[in-house]
Amino acid sequence: MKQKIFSFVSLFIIVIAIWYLAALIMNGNQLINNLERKNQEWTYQQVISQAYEVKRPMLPAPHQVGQELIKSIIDKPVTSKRSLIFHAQITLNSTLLGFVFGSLLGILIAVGIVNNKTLESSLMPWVIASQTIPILAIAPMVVVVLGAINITGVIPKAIISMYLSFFPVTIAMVKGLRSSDKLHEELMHTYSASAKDIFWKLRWYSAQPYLFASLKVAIAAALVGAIVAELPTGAQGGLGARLLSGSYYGQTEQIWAALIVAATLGSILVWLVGLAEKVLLRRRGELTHA
Amino acid sequence: MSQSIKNAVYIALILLQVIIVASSEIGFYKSLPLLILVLIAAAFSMAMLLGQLTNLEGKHKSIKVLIPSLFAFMLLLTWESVIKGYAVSPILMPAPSNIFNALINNIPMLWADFKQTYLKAVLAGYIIGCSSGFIVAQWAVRNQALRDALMPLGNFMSAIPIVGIAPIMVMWFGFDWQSKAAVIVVMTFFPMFINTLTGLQSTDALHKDLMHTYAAKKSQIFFKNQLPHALPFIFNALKLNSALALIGAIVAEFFGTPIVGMGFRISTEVGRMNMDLVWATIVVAAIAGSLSYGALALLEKSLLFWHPSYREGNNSR
Amino acid sequence: MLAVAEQTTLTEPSLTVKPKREMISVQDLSLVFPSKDGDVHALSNINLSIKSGDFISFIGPSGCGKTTLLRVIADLERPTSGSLKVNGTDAEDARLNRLYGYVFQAPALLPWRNIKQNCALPMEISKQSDAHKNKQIDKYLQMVGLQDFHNKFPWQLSGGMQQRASIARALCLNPDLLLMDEPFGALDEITRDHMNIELLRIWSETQKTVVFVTHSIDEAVLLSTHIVVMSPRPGRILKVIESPLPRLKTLALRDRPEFHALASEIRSALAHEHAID
Amino acid sequence: MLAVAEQTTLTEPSLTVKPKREMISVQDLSLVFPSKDGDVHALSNINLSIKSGDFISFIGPSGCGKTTLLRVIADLERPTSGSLKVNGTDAEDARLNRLYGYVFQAPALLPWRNIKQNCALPMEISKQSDAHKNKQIDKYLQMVGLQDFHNKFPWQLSGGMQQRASIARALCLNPDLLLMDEPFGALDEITRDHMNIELLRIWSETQKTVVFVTHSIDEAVLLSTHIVVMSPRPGRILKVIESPLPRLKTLALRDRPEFHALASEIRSALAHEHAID
Amino acid sequence: ADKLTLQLKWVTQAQFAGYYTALEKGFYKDEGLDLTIKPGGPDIAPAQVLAGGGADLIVDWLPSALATREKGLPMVNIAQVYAKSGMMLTCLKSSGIKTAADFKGKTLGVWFFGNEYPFLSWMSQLGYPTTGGDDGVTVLKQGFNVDPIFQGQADCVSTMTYNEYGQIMDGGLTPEELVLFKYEEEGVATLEDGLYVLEEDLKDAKKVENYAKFLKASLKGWKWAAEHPKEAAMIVLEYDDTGAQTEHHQTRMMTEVAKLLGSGPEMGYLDPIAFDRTVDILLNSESAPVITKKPVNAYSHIVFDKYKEL
Ligand SMILES: Nc1ncnc2c1ncn2[C@@H]1O[C@H](COP(=O)(O)OP(=O)(O)OP(=O)(O)O)[C@@H](O)[C@H]1O
Ligand SMILES: Nc1ncnc2c1ncn2[C@@H]1O[C@H](COP(=O)(O)OP(=O)(O)OP(=O)(O)O)[C@@H](O)[C@H]1O
Ligand SMILES: Cc1ncc(C[n+]2csc(CCO)c2C)c(N)n1
Ligand SMILES: [Mg+2]
Ligand SMILES: [Mg+2]
Repeated sequence: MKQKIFSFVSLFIIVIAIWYLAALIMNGNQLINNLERKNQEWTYQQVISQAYEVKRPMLPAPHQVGQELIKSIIDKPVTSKRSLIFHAQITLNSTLLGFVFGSLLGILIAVGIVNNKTLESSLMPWVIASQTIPILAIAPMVVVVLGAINITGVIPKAIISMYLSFFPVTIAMVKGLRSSDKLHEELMHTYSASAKDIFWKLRWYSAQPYLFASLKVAIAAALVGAIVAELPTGAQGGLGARLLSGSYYGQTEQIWAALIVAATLGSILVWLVGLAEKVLLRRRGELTHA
Repeated sequence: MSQSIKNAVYIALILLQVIIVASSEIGFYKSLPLLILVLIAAAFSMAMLLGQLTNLEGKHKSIKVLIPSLFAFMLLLTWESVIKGYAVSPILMPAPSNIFNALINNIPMLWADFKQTYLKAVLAGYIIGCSSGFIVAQWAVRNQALRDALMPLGNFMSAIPIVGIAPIMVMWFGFDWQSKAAVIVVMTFFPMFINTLTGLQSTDALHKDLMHTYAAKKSQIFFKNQLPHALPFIFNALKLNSALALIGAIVAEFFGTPIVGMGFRISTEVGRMNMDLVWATIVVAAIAGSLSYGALALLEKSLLFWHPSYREGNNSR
Repeated sequence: MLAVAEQTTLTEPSLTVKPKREMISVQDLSLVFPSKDGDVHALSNINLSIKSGDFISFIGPSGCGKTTLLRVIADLERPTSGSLKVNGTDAEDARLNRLYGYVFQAPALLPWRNIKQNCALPMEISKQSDAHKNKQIDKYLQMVGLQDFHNKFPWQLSGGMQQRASIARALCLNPDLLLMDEPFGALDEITRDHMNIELLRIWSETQKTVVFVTHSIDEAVLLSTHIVVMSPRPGRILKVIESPLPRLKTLALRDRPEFHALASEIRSALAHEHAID
Repeated sequence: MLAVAEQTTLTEPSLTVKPKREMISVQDLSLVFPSKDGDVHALSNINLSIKSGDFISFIGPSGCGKTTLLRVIADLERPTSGSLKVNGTDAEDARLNRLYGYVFQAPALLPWRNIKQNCALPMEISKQSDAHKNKQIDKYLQMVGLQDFHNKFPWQLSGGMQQRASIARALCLNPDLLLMDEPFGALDEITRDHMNIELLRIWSETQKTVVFVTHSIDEAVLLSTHIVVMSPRPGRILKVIESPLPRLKTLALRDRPEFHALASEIRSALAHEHAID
Repeated sequence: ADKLTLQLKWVTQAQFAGYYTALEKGFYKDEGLDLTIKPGGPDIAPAQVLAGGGADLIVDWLPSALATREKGLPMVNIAQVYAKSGMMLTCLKSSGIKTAADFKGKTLGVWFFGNEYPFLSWMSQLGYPTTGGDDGVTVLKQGFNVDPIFQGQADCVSTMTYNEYGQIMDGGLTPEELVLFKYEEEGVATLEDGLYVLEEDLKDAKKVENYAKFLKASLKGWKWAAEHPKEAAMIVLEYDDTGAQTEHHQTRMMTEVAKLLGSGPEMGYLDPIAFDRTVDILLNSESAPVITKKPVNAYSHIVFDKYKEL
């Protein structure tokens, strides 16, 4: 554990250092360009001292983002529209809703595909093709069309989350449900076990490692879906709306702060799925093995 | 009733539906609501036919292609019927026939968009993203400390929403395809990393012991044992990423592009209410995505011939 | 542990053999594994009739098709040609009627279930009551000497212990037909003797039919009413030897000349085959 | 196939034993597998010395720690206490020097390599020339009777054939120390006899040290210079019996009284243990 | 009260201050209306929302409204709130651009999504192809912001007088470093924010009355907002759910927006001359035809007249 924390902290320090350096180079360059356009003299010293204070930095320095984070998380009550926690909550709602429905749908489709040949040959190619439809690109249209039939609020966002998160689950579950040991399949066959028994007593277990790996991808995808769906519905709150307005008003710190909160939220969600996985595997008695 | 008579009825019902759609006035479901029953019957018929075809699948290879095609045909027929029958505004949703026309009439433009988005941005980003994910994963699997450090970082990176990255990448890498490739790199890195890592760690305990007794070097363990074990996982990531990459490129084009590209086309034509062209571009994306996926699946099948899910014919079930 | 050997002799009087039905009948059965680099003729023109209550052992060199034949009977493999009846129906119906229990050559325990849960699996599937399940599991885990390990997971057991757990699992089901593929291959001699005696006792008490694959001639002689000697490439039956020994045997039998005579008959049949090979 | 038995007697004169070094020395070694529901004492206070050129068999009831002891020697398992030297160094160095070859209880073949490629694996790893590789593979696949199956994949072989392939794989490497965990457990008697003789021949010709786990008393007697009888819970050594038989034995030896005497000595040591249990 | 829904063209900002002010001050309620304002966003096409029935009224620009009408959605302008265009092309002096003649071979940032029509018409009038090369101009699809001009990725970017121009100032560029091309001054101005409804709604007297009431309350809101820019900005901030807007930005936007509004009693009246000028500009662009024929009945004064009667 100590070792883990040490590794993580050292990497964290390295990342911050690289970040400062990159900020210096990027913003410094921009600064130099500006000064040269105005035909002003400049020195490296001057550039270095100003690089972390430019108004529209290409890359805000960590402390600038940190200040923005403090301002929008700690200094504001969570009920305030200016609190990032408030917006994270909005995004979280649609993420979780979309994730739950997406995972269920994904598992359902996978079970159908594994158990029914007609479904496999007719549905599978279209499940795959469905993901090549850039839903993110047509998210605004989805929101509009759903709005036309009076579906508004959290549902359209959750639907987009769901659309993104069901696919990894389906693919992994199809593979996982088929990955059970040949010998175990035959064992169940000799018991003339029903499809239900084969599923619940064998395949479900062999699919679990695949399922959890995909749930981690799915929950991250659900978050992305929720955020994307918040873009077109612009002004109604959520981390996506923060990103948009930050971008629209050229407030780079605000974009980065929203990004970091989004990524932190995502990490926490992925971590929670990982935790669930560990608990389950321990119940299966497999973790002590490793 | 014998099966062939039944089948004839099924086919007749489907044809009837085709004729209704092709010859009726727009808005026919509004004037004759009961016509919808024919559509339902046709859908049911198609399901029955598909069920029978599945049973024949072993005999003819071509049926493998026929089934999804017929399925799609029914889907399109339903779509066309609903749009035409209820006179849905083409500004909301175009009918498949309109999309097809738009596709045929704009081939040079769509090709230019495809070149820009797929052949430049997607390929470059995909290759860089997948290979870097793979490389970092195979470092991480050898080094516990690196793994401990990279896992949370990787999780963190993967959770950064693409819509947040895209404007930054446009700012850093310019308007052309390079910024889209950069977005794809960020998007595809983590799925590849996590899958490869999981796969490399999934080696059978016995095989691990075997390599241990050979005092194999890390690189030997890697190439001779871990990598083959990891291949199913790696292909999972490759397939997932092939879809992600396309989406990534298209969405990134919303945040600034030269005026060509599939994402540019979609977002611009929505604004111009040319929904048929929007969907034609989506169709191109879907075809490109499905073809790349299919190619990967074929490659997987040939490399994983030994895997229980692909083993060639034996008599067991 | 070995005290049970005496018990078995006590139960002998109760041994009234039911009228014999044909349990398995195999006619002209062949099985080919197709493969790019030349087909493998795993079974060729097999003819065989097994009566209910028989204890049949298959013996033969490694790769001669013993496992394959057992798998065909269990409906795990479809023959390329020929016909097969199990208990009067085809193999599939027999399987669907849960007629048989199968012990695989490898233990095939589910890694996410502990030993007790693994034994419970087939009974769960055939929807038996919890009380019955527990009774059976306790009884047979005791028999195979794993009572103290019931809550361990498979990877916490040695190879032989896993094999014994898988035998207990099959016995718990109490099927009419037992198909066993080298069940005692991973056991030491003493444990194996014990298991042999137990198996004989169960077989005679319940009048099961047992089809048994072994590579031990002594074991085949000790257990079987009939011994089928097989030979490889293509897998075929060389000889079916009916045992002149009494149905219910004891370990002491091994010192008797009839025992040795039978063993050498088998040995020479096998050796003859090996020499040809 | 059996013609080789004669060959071995021909090579007997070349048998000049090298001066004996200590190959493996185990002192007060214990190994505990910790577990939520009570630790398992797999090995307890093991003391053992194996000289180079010895052929040591471990025999004992299932679960007594034979595999675990072999794994400790192979540096696959770390002892909880006690010390261990292999060829004068610690187990890890011995492994890193590729001193030994290990035959696992299960075949452990890689499914994506055919039989030939599987045998080539350890030689690839120790960077041997292609010519040498091919020569070795041909020689040993021939020996185990799989020459016709060299381009089949593991799942296309029977259990016994897979086991033989894994033996060939270990022999190809020609290590000084051979660690074998029930290598012939899945073989029929005749094939097993053949393999026993071949192993004896290789051992004496190349003056290897062999540490061998078996559950067949006859096999232990036929092969070994020393027999280690073990007992379970906790796993410990009951007795180390030095064989009075000549180093290089033939199958004919099995009919001799010394053979039977030794076998019953082992059997009674084991039975004693079982009775206690 | 009768329910009405208004779909905006963009996110909550002072560009729409009049509606928010009227809502906040209860002007709609006074007219017996229950108004819902739906903010827009970068990829929301208000016309689509109108077609789908998600809104009764929308705020849109005339060029895209006319283009949509030609695509088959019968939408009609019922009032024109902005009398003047706020669009400009803002160029760096250092790029060597002094007049429109210098655009050749330069890279220009343009907003798409229906906002590109005025630009395309202008370039067409100038005779510059927009496909790049030395004879034409290279067009970039400008993202949400004006970054390209800071990073030297474009020589000119599109700006609105009331928004992006201010951001360029904030970003550290000074008016001396810039050259401005206002569409108004170049003679290519098209009508911007107006109110649109479906044509069939105008056949319904009840709806027309409600729209008139809506217009009345909205214009009252706009007048108040124009006179109290600071307070109006605060009201807008109140309604901004993202919490990202700043007082400074919105006050400046309100001040600039006030300059574009119609004035006096004619506020909200669609001047047919201005309409025809927009149509002419759009029709004259041969290379990039936005509309192909003169629109008929694309605007109606029936609601405005009704409002005057109220
Ligand atoms: N990974 C493990 N975790 C916990 N217990 C273990 C583990 N491996 C082995 N054991 C226990 O250690 C003991 C010795 O096991 P081992 O495999 O050495 O037996 P063995 O003598 O090889 O038996 P067999 O002849 O059946 O193969 C057994 O009781 C077993 O349950
Ligand atoms: N799935 C398969 N594909 C191809 N060939 C196979 C397959 N399974 C078995 N064989 C071949 O069939 C033959 C018989 O195999 P089988 O497993 O029945 O032998 P066995 O008598 O059980 O041998 P053992 O005693 O070694 O277990 C072997 O030659 C083997 O190579
Ligand atoms: C993608 C995108 N499209 C347009 C604008 C510019 N914009 C913002 S508000 C407005 C007027 C219409 O409400 C215009 C043209 C932008 N910044 N980003
Ligand atoms: Mg077998
Ligand atoms: Mg063992």
